Amino acid sequence: MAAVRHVMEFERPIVELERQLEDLKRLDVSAQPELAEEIARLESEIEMLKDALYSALTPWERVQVARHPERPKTQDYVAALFSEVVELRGDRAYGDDEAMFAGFGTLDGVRCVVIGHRKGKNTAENIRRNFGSPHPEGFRKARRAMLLAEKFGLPVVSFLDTAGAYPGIEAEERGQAWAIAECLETLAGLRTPVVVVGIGEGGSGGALAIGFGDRLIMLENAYYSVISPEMASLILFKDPQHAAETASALRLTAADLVELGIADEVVQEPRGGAHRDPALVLAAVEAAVSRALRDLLGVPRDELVTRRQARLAAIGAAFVRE
Amino acid sequence: MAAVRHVMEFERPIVELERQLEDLKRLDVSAQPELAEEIARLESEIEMLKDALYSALTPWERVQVARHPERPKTQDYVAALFSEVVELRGDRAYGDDEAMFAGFGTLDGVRCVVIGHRKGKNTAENIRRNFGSPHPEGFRKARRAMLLAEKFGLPVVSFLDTAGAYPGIEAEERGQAWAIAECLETLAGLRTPVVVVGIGEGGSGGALAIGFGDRLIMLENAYYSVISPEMASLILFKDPQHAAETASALRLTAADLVELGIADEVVQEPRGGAHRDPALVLAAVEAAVSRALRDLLGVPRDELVTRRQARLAAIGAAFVRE
Amino acid sequence: MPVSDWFRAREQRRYTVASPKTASADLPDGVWLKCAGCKHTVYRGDLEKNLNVCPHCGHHTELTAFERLLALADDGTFEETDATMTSTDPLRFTAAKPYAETLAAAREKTGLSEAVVTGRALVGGHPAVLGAMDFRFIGASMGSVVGEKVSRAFDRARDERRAVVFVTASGGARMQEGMISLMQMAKTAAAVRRFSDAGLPFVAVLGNPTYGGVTASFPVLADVILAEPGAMVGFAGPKLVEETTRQSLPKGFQTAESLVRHGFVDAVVPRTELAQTVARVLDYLCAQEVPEAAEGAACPVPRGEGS
Amino acid sequence: MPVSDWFRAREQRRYTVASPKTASADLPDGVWLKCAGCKHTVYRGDLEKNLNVCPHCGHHTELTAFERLLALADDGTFEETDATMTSTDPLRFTAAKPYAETLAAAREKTGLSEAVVTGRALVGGHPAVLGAMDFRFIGASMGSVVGEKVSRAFDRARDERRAVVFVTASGGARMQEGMISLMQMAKTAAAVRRFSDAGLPFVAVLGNPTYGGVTASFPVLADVILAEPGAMVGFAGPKLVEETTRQSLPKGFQTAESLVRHGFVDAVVPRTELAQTVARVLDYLCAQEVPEAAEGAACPVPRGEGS
Ligand SMILES: [Zn+2]
Ligand SMILES: [Zn+2]
Repeated sequence: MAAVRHVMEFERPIVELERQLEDLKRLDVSAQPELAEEIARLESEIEMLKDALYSALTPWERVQVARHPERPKTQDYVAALFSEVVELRGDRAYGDDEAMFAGFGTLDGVRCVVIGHRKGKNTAENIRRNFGSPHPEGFRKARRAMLLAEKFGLPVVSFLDTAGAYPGIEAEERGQAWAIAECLETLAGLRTPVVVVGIGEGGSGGALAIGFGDRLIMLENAYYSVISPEMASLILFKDPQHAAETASALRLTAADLVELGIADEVVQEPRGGAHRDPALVLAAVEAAVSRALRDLLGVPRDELVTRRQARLAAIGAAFVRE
Repeated sequence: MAAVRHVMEFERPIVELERQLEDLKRLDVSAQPELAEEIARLESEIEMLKDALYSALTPWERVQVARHPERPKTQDYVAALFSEVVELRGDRAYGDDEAMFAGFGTLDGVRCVVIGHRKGKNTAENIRRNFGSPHPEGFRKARRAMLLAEKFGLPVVSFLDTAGAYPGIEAEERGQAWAIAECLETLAGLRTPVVVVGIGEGGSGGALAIGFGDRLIMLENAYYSVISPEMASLILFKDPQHAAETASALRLTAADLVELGIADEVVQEPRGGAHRDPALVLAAVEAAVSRALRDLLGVPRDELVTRRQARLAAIGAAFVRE
Repeated sequence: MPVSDWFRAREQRRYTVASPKTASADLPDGVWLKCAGCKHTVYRGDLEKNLNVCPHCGHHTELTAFERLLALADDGTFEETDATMTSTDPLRFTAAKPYAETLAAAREKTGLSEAVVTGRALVGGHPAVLGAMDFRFIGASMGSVVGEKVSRAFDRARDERRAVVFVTASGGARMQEGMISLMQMAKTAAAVRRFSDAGLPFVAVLGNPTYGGVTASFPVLADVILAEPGAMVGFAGPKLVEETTRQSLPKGFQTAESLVRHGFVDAVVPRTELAQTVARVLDYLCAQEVPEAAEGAACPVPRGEGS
Repeated sequence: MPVSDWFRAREQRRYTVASPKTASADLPDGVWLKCAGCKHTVYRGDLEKNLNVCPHCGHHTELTAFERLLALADDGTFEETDATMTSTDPLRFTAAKPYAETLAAAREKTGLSEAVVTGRALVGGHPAVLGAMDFRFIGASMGSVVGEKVSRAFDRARDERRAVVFVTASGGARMQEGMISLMQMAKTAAAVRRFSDAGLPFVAVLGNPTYGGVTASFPVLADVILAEPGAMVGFAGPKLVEETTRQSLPKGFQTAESLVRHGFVDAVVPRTELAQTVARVLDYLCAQEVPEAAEGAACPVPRGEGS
């Protein structure tokens, strides 16, 4: 298990108990025999509390886990799942957006095009990668990679992890909405398999631009939402403090998405979140993606697109009344 | 005939004689009977000189005529030849380049997509239009218009009048070479007729980007060249003063282009250049374009592209020895 | 009789005239209104006759979806489709206020079943599917019904080989339907893709305001994009941009006029010239001057109408 | 034996090894050279073994076309095509200096017939058509011969279903062939279009320098664009840009590294890793993992080789 530095709000009670436990352990047990019992009791309580807490995370708590800074990032998945990686850069029009990864990689012997939002692992990297929020050129780079995949018959594997497309002045001026829409149109008709993995944040249109296809695999604590819980709270309650409530209302968890017919599969995370045992999660995701790819590589291209479009057409159709 | 303000270098001797003629006419003829004779003689000399000068313009003189500021511009052709014009703007990625026109227009009942370099008619307009030298977004706008033409089965009419693609810092940084190459690739396979009219300057890659197709109609004094005569002089002679010589050597006139198998047709200009009688030239170009369109609209799309590519493939092929 | 006239005559016989159920429902009762652009007092009748464009300063005031559609369609040719479609509240959303109540209030206020109105019409004689969004209906946000109606509109146009003309005005995706709403962006973009692959023409008109998941899905995929004067159009709203970047916004930021300069909109067209401009654009996009189009020819005689 | 090995063995039997006729012809006779990048004195043999990359600072010195091709091709697989093609001086160009003399001098100096060398080879086991330009030959400018050889290279690759790998280095179009040269831009772009429409892969390597009509035609249409470290690449030359704009050029202007940042190049690859990187890229572009490709499958067994 990796040592975890960042503590989430809802973990504070546990951390407090763990601190007390450390204090107790520092005392002289031989002088106070009842102390050993106290320590054992506290240890067991902590375990029970952890089980209780982590086994029933609320949607808002899951959002926090999804945003945990030590959570495995797209670059971790690329490095762990793929060999022979070649990065592709640039949109051939304006720039290379480091908030978006694009490249080739080989997973279990299958050559793929890989795309994904790319957050940093520290402040310097986050600044360079704009905290994983792409500008239009990021989406245009992803679109270029999708078209290469189609042209050369390679499946696409996409990793979602963004708070959203960047809401900046220049991003708007260079056509954020246009860049996203063009990705959607391209994905909708792309004649090659597309496997999407929600690994962390799935923030609105910026996630969706590379976030649908023939399979949607969600990590247990990844979220995918039309709007951030905070923003929804601000709009609905004129107050950002109701995020926990809106997080529940928005139905943004992996389990919700399966129930709504949007996601296909949930990859379980270790207790406490993916950052507690990245290797385990990386292996589980690799297995899931590999299965999905092998399923999809057998489907004729036209059939693939027909199915993908039918699946999209069905979303929401069950909830209208004429 | 329109009143012409701008005098070209090689016209100076005529202008000097005309000034002398005016002086003579201001004298009292009744006092000096031989004066009338002198005036008549000078008038006839001027006419002969004009005939001689304008009927045998050197290539370098034609380049100056092609650049004459009062020469009809793309916007004059659009206004005169086309009805029901709708301008299309923007490259859908970065900007709208006013050095490039794109739009719909109807010529003799044929609905077309129209593109063309757009110089200004005065300094203010020239600054806005960057003197007709496009940035990458200009070429990308033209390419968008070409693709619309193909999608909706409209022929393309293109007007060439540029000193060249703009050699600026930002133009380079936004991929001038890439934007031009993408136009070339698009035009090479465009499944709709493309009629190109050289109306003034045809400066290198910036002209070529919208400058080849199924017909190339050249105005008599329009030029089309791989490099400007001045730049060629600078490179070959380390001195810009040999432009007249390089203009001849480069074989850049309308007549040269026909001889080299690159242009199909030359539209004659009135004595002195198109600016001396724009209406005449506009009508002649309209007739030529209309004929070309009606010829080409009968050719099946595949055949059109095959012929265009064969024509390109032949250029230069006759001049290689294996 | 030219084909277009024949069409017009034929369609006029067949189509019922949909009346604007709710025109001006939002306007105050007073006969005189104050223009938000120039503060002039304007006679309400004059404003309405001028498509809610101020005769003094040209300011474009909101129009209802029906007002927009009837202004675009050739007289008497508009026939609504999917008129009664409503949402069943897929998430049982109750945060702050139950979504069911929000929906009921919007229906009550507007007389509409949802935020978009679609239908068949002729536009300048061209068979088209028309759509318009109504900002009064929960900010014309896109949920399952808007997504479904937009998708059906494009599929119907494809089946009947009609052009599509769509007027937008929306705050974005409808929060209260969560991920169902977000996915409508992909669903409508997929519908445009199917439509566009069939070689048919799509003209979008961006009205004020158009934002978020609506901008970033179907309208900007149009072949020709027009916008109304002064319309605010973008992905992220200006307030969010200002708060995120802590920069003051440039003059004209996200206005239709600046979108033309930035290369994303073909023309800003005053509402009073819109029908004519759209018709003229369709004249080109439906012309097919190059005959050997085999597949993908736009706007021939629509199939399935002879029945 | 995997198919790629079988290919390698087969092609090795069949192809003759073209020797670098003129390697190092330009280098001074001295055994020691001074690096233009770091001013270190470098042993000529060391430099050549390292593909003219300075072992001290990594500075990339010019390579001849043959040196480039042999560094990219699998050992012993390169077979030159169109080796003897020369220009007949279409314009009878004599300004400043007769073009015929310029050509003769270039041939003499380089031992090449023209500024580009093309041929068949295997690259990482993949059947390919390779091309490389030789800057020593009139600045590797593109006239009728370069245009014809480039076009034939793409057409040959299309006919034989091979990948294309092209290394550029050029000052642009060849002035002395006037409009014939300019039109080679369109001609080569058309060849790429035909090739690309067949679904085959094209990898370009932009060497130092690549400018003008060469940059703006075939190489930048590649599926994947690599560049050599420090390579200067652009449309207009830096001097012209400086003179036209009267601005000082930004640091790194038009370098391969800045082209990556500006979105036009996928990667800057040191020459010593180039063959491996190109081979790896071709592994992907020739993979066709999705089987139902019917048309457009890349790099299957080449046709017409069994004869
Ligand atoms: Zn007003
Ligand atoms: Zn060195």
